[in-house]
Amino acid sequence: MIPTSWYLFLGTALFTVGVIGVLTRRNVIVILMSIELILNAVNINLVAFSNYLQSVDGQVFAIFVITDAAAEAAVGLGLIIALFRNKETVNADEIDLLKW
Amino acid sequence: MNLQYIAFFTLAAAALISAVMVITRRNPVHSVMWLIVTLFSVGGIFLTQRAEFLFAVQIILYVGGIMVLFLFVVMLVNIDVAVKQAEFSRQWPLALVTVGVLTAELGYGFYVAVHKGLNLPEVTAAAATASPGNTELVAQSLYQTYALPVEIASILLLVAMVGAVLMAKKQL
Amino acid sequence: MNFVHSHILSIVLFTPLAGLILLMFIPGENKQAIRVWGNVAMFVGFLVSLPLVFWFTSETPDQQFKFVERHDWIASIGAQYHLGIDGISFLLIMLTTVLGFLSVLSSWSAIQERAKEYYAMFLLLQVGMLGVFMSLDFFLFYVFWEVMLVPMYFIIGVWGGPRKLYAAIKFFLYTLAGSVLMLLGILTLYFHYHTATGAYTFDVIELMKYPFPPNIQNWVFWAFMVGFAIKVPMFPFHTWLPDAHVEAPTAGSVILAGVLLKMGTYGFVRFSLPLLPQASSNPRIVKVMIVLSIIAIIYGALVSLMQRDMKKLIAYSSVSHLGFCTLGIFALTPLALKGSVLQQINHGISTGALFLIVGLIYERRHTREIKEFGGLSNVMPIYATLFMIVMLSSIGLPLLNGFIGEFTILQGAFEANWHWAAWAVVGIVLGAAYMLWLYQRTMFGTCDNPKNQVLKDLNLREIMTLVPLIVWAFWIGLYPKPFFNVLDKPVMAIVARVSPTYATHHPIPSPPGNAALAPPTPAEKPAAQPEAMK
Amino acid sequence: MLSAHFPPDLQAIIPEILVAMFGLAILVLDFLLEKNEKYWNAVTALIGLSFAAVKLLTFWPDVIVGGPYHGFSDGFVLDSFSIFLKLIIVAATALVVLISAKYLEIEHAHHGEYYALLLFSAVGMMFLASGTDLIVLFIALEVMALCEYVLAGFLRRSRRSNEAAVKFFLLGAFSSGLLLYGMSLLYGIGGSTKLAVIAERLAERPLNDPLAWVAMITLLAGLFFKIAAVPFHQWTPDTYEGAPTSITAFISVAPKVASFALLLRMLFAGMPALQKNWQPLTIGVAIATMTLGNLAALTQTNIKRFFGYSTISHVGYLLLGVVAAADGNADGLTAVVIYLLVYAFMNLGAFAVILLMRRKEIIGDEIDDLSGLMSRAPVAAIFMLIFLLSLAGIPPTAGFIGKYYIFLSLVETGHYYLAVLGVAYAVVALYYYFRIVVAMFMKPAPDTIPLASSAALRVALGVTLAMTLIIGIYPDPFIGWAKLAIQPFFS
Amino acid sequence: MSPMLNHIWLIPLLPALGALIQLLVGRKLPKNAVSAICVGLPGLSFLWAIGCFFGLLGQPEHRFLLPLYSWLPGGVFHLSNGTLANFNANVGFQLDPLSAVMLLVVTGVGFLIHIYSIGYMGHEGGYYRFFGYMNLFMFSMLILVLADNYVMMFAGWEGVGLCSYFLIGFYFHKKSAGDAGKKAFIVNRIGDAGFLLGVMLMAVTFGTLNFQSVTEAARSGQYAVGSGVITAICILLFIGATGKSAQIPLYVWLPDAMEGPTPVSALIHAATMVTAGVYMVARSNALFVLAPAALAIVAVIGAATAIWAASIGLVQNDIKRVLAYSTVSQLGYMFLACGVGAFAAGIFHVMTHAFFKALLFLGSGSVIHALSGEQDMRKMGGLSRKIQITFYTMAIATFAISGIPPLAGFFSKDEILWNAFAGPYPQKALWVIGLVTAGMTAYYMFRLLYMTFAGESRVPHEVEHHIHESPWSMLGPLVVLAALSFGGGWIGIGSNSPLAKFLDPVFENPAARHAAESSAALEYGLMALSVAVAVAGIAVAHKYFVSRPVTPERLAVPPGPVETVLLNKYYVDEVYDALFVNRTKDLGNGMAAFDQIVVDGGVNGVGFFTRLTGEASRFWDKWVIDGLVNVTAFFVKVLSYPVRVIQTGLVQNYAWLIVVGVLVFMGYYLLH
Repeated sequence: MIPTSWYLFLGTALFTVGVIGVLTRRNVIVILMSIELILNAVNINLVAFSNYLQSVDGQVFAIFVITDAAAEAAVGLGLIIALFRNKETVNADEIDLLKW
Repeated sequence: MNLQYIAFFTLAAAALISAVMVITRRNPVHSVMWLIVTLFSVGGIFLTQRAEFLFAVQIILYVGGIMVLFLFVVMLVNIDVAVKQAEFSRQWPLALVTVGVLTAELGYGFYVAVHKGLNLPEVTAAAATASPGNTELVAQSLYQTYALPVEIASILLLVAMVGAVLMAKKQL
Repeated sequence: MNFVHSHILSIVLFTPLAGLILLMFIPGENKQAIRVWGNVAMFVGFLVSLPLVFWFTSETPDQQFKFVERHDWIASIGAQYHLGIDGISFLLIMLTTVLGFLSVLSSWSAIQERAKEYYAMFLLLQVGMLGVFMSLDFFLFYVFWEVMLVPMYFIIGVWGGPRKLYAAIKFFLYTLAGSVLMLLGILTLYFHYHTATGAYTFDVIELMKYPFPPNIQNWVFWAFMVGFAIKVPMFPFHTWLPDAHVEAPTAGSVILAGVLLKMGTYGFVRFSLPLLPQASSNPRIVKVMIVLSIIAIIYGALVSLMQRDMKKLIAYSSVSHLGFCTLGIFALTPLALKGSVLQQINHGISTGALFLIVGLIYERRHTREIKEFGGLSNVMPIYATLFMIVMLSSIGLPLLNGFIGEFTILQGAFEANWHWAAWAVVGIVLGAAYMLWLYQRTMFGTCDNPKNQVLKDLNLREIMTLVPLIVWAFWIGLYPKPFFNVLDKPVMAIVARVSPTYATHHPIPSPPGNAALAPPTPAEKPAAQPEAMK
Repeated sequence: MLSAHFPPDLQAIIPEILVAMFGLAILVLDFLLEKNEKYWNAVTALIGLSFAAVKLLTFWPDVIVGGPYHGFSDGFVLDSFSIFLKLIIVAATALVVLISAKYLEIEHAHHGEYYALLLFSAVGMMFLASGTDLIVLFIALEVMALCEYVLAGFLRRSRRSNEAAVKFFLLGAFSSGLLLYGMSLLYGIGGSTKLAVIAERLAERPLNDPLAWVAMITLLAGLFFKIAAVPFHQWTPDTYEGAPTSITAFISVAPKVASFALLLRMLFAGMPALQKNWQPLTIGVAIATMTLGNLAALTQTNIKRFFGYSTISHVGYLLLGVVAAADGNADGLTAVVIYLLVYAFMNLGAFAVILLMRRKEIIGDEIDDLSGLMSRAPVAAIFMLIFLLSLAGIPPTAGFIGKYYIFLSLVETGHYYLAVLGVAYAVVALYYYFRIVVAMFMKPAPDTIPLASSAALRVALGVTLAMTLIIGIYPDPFIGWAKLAIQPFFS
Repeated sequence: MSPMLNHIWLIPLLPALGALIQLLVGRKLPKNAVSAICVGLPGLSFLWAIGCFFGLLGQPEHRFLLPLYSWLPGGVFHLSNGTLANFNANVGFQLDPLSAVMLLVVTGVGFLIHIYSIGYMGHEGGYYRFFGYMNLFMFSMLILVLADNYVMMFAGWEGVGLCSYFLIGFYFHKKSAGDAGKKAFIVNRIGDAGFLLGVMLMAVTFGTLNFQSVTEAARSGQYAVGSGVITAICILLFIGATGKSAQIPLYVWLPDAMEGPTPVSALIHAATMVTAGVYMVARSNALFVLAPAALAIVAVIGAATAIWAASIGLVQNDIKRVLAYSTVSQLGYMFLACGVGAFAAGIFHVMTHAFFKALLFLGSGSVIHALSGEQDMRKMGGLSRKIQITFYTMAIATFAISGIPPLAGFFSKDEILWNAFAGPYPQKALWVIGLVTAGMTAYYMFRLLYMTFAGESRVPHEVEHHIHESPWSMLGPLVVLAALSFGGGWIGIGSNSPLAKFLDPVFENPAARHAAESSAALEYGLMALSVAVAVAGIAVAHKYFVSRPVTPERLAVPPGPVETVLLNKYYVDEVYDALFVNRTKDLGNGMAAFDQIVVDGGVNGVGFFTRLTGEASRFWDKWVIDGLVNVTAFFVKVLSYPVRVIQTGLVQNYAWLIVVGVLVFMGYYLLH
């Protein structure tokens, strides 16, 4: 039986990778993907716990997380398309009209 | 039963490596591909934890749905430009350091936690004994315990739909 | 009549508000009507305050506060609509109504643009000031205290001089900074009273009954002190005053000097002393306050000696005069305290009149530079004469009001510690110096500036703005007894809390020469014929 | 109505259902309307919201008498707290609907979706106010957030609007990632998604338990992002400036209320055991928030951005109330609730005036655009003055009552230094709010183009002003209701 | 009691009425009306005063009290001994011998000077203003004199100061006049500060400020002679007196005060106001006798001032300045008298001095009037024939002031000298000084007389031809005053003269008794000596201003009465020159210079210092206090920039900051 903590470490690692992606990549789409990574990390935690606790709540939660991921992806990508229409770019550091 | 261990380690390694690939590929398309790998391996991890239904959802909804969407969009915005441009934002070293520290802190926290034992709550006897197929359990709790979230989720998806259309449609 | 009698304070308080509301219905372009209405409203405000004079002495002589009205307002926090006046607030209220009317009258021709807003602001200001002097509930008091900031801000900021914006916001920020700290002090008292008694109340009278622990008293005292000292203004906090005065329109300066500054001293007298007796009689604190007052007296005088701008000179002289008032308050003797309150009235009269005087000349020449003038007494004899009388009352010449206040303060301070009086006397000498010098530079000498040679002397309206003040000045100077009578009870009540040695005083038979004079009885008050009104 | 043969759980969410239904109705109705009839969408929205409001009001007495109602297997609670906040949310949404119509016409973006999304996000917020289950809260939060993203980018052709939306979205998604991470750990610790259970389990654990810490911190990070507390605030100014003004008004009020509902639930129902841990963090964040908000607002020229920072500073004050409440001081929580109430009205009022400035040719979102307002529209100017005074906390306006309770609670809990800091910043705040006053009253008007006034807008102005003054002058009943509203946390 | 007494308040009120009328409507009134009102009313009050005087004689122990109403009912206050008292000050009047004498002097001389002014100010601008102020002055002075307590006295005290300010600055188009007025008022105020403090100390000591009760308390014997607090009170009061009565060190304002019109100088700066200090000290005699130290100070200051001013007077050429310094010196005499405890003598001298000094001023005024404004004696001379009445009257006054019997000045001055000699102090220095001063006085007064009237005219021709005697409105008062200066002193001959007796109830002081006891022979000897000194002074003056142009042979006959001079006649003049005159001249010059440079310089220096501090504090205000505020504001503003700089607009920076936030939280936990 694999200790739950290992899953936690895995989740944390994935989470970290996602965060790094968010902070470093210029391409908004990739940033969005990194966020998906974070959500997956969360799911790993949830499932690990639900497995440990012998209760499906965690899995249900995970399902909702996935739902949310889908919704966010849809809206986000829509926004990105609009952005691309407006500015011909998808680079995060080129959208700086609004500052100070 | 070291089969479990082997499975875990292979899947974990795959997930992590592919994740790193996702955020390091210059070409967004490649990133998408690697992300799919990640999702698969995470799905695998679900499977090793007797979350078959979730595994199915992961594959069908995530890989089959969201990723395709991503792929479309990546194709829509011209990649060749993106490929030529600088890949990382100017703050990347700073970011790496910060995240490094954060990870260290988190890692230390978990290490301490594990060291002292997570002392997670006791497994409820009911849950332990009764274990019909995972899917039924999920279905039951979804439509009994979590009926309300399901309702709200429907609104969520509706909003997402409307929003996506609103944003992406050429003119209304 | 009965209703009027029992709600007189509310009537006085809200008459200007009613005037304001009616003013709203006058179209803005009809300047004449607005002007007339503004004056009428203020004058009515003054008239309705007159009954106080007649009823005051007859009204419930045994209680400390008269004409009390109290209704629940915010029951859940224990805030009440609680009005009531004693001798101190009574005098200040009369001062407010009189000065309010006169200042509005004085701006008849001075204010041409945005007249409607101008008069509206003054009416609002009037409500705020009266409220401050009437409320016996801390919450209500604080509300009025803040309410009055806004119109003053606009009066300075809209109709003021070249640096009006700076001056206005400076005035507002200073006062606000002080008052929010004061709010914290109030809340502290409120909370400690609650923990002690279990009841939530802002009722000043209730709070007075509870002896707050000394350390609390000290902290709260400093919180109050900042709030009031900025208003007064005491020495280190005074720099907003010159700017505000110089920039404000005449009427604004009059109200500012005449009434607003009194709120600080009034706060000390009404709240700091009775509520925090240990703190305000704590030698260390008293020392600080006295030293600040004396610095203010001398310092203000020295600075005004040097001013080139008439208004600034008078502004700094206010710092000096208010120094006397605070000195009188913190000498903690009945004499000094009476003198202090009286001096507040005097300062309202004299300095108010002085600002009117400066305003009159400013309206004619649009400058206040002292060197611009000289020899005006040749071209404007009436002006010169009135100016002279006002100036004399300001430098405390006997038989005029200033002397009565200053002398009583000094005597009381001397009684407490003669060094204080000795230092303060320096202020009197300097006071003579800068005022006489001002008068000489502006009124005496040859009138060689062609712009001045054509100046018209005062017209009737302008004279009428000054005469009441001068009459009042002479009244206090020659027969201040009514004022002392009115002040005696409240002052003794306050002093009894801070320095108990006076608490049990049996007025000893006054020495021989005075035998002809029985101790004052209310009946002797000239205007007091209750039945005459009813 | 149909409540007779209606399961009680569903009865409890009838207001939400109503709002959602009318949202859907608008989506349909929109197709049937000509371009110049779009205002019917607004009307529909208003009807729906008013129904919901009425229904909520009918709940109030039952809850006060019969105590809170727990439904959906403890995933949802209908208590005085949630009803009070829901009413604020509904009112705020309705006001936003009122001020939007004219503005959208000018922006050529008068689509039904706008109102639909407003209502949907309102639904999300309402669930947020009464959710007691991590999943419910999370999903509700996402509904609210997604609607905001879309609305922020509603002017699709405008780069600024779009940029605002993208930024808001990216950071929002990221922060909800953090939030989820915390939630997942919390689930693990608690062994359940129900706040009540989690609270019990947390109480059993040692205070310095790392797992609990990580969970709490990541969770707080997500929550602080939603309420725009430093250092998670940075989306606020940009989004406020870029988003359509009516939406700026909306997200500066309603989501704040809902997010605070979430924050309070999490802290006081979910993690009361960790109070020792999160109070210091909250203090730090509160100080930082007030400082930054007030200082940054000093030098802004764009009025929407300016209000972004002013919102941040208000959040700082609200957090002070939370700090006081953390010491078990009921007034602290009352302060937060009251403050939310008055803040909703005064801020919306201010934005209503700003919307007057948006005319055909003029963006009207610079402070200078308000210049000389007194000379051209005295009423509007005086209204704005009163709203600004209220925002600055000058009596006798509502803002003062809010500040009063904050300071009182701080004094009562002995956080004198915080109180002093708060009053000090109140002075700074007055300074920058009066920059607008100076512009309105003491500067000449830049143009003579008539203001974009409309009946709906005037109604909104009237309501907000009335509330600002009523709460300021006679706050007694409101205070009473607020005290009832916080019963669930301090019984 | 007599009805006039009961309405004694009319005496000050009548002039007040006149002043009021003038200041309100005076501008519109014709000159005659003005003079009628403003001379009539003081005249009335003079008559009333006489009436009251006789009324007073009918009073038991010559005292009449009329408290009108309570002016300052201050209420309860602590005495220095801890007991509680009731502070009160009345508006009330007290008529007793002391105030009666002053009253008659003030109203009488005042009335005469008013009459005089009709002629003198006849063709001046601001006629009504002048008379208004004069009446106002009368009012204040009478309040001062008739007050029954110190506070009311202080009221009059300030009032006269104010009027002198206005009247000195009457020619307000002359800057020097304005400055002089200001100087006078401020210097006075400095003294007043002392007075005020004295009064307060008195209040906390005795619990009352009423003359009557203070005197009783002082005489009740509960205060030991020389008690510290009494001494303090007396010294503070005396500081006030030095201001008002132009004593060292505060006398500097009086000479400048001559900028005012001559009648003003006569009324205020010779006859009445300047003697207020003496009156006040005499009024407080009961206290002063308890404070020998204070008395000593008074005596010394008085003597010093007397000789100091006299020596300056020796060399002045401006006719009015000579008189001014002589006034100062005479005031010194009066204080000397008080200082040695001979208050009666002091008051006596006040009276006589009022007569002859007023006469001198009015006379000089007449001269100036004749010479159409010329004040420099070097441009006069030989006027005796042209304006005879003026000459004769002035001559009488001059003899009077020089102390030549049987004129008024002689008796009073001699009384003082005798008391100085026989007074409480063993050493005779005070007396010697007094004697020398007497000599000097005689010298410079006659110098004045000679330079003005004797010899041949040095008057420039354009003025010469229209020299004319003044109208009778001016000469009348001269004549009356001349009479008074001649015979006015007879009521005060000897230490138990009618005047002394009359004043006795007020002063019961040991000094006078002590002086009286000592031998009569000695007294007469000293008298003779003082006369001799005076004559010597006159002689010297005569020698230098009358005989000088005469040929040297005539000088062989020694003029002076001094026998030794007669003996060695040849080098007498050189000796005189060498020993006295030149030296004295030098001394005088020196003093004048000192006065100009040091004392005035001192005053100006003080002025400069105040100005300096004023400037300094103004800058302190502008830069430090305001500065602090502005700096804070500035920092607040500046701080808002970094805040804005972190708002880069780059979404990933924002995300990074979020992470940092989490990181900080975690850090807090780890350090926790």
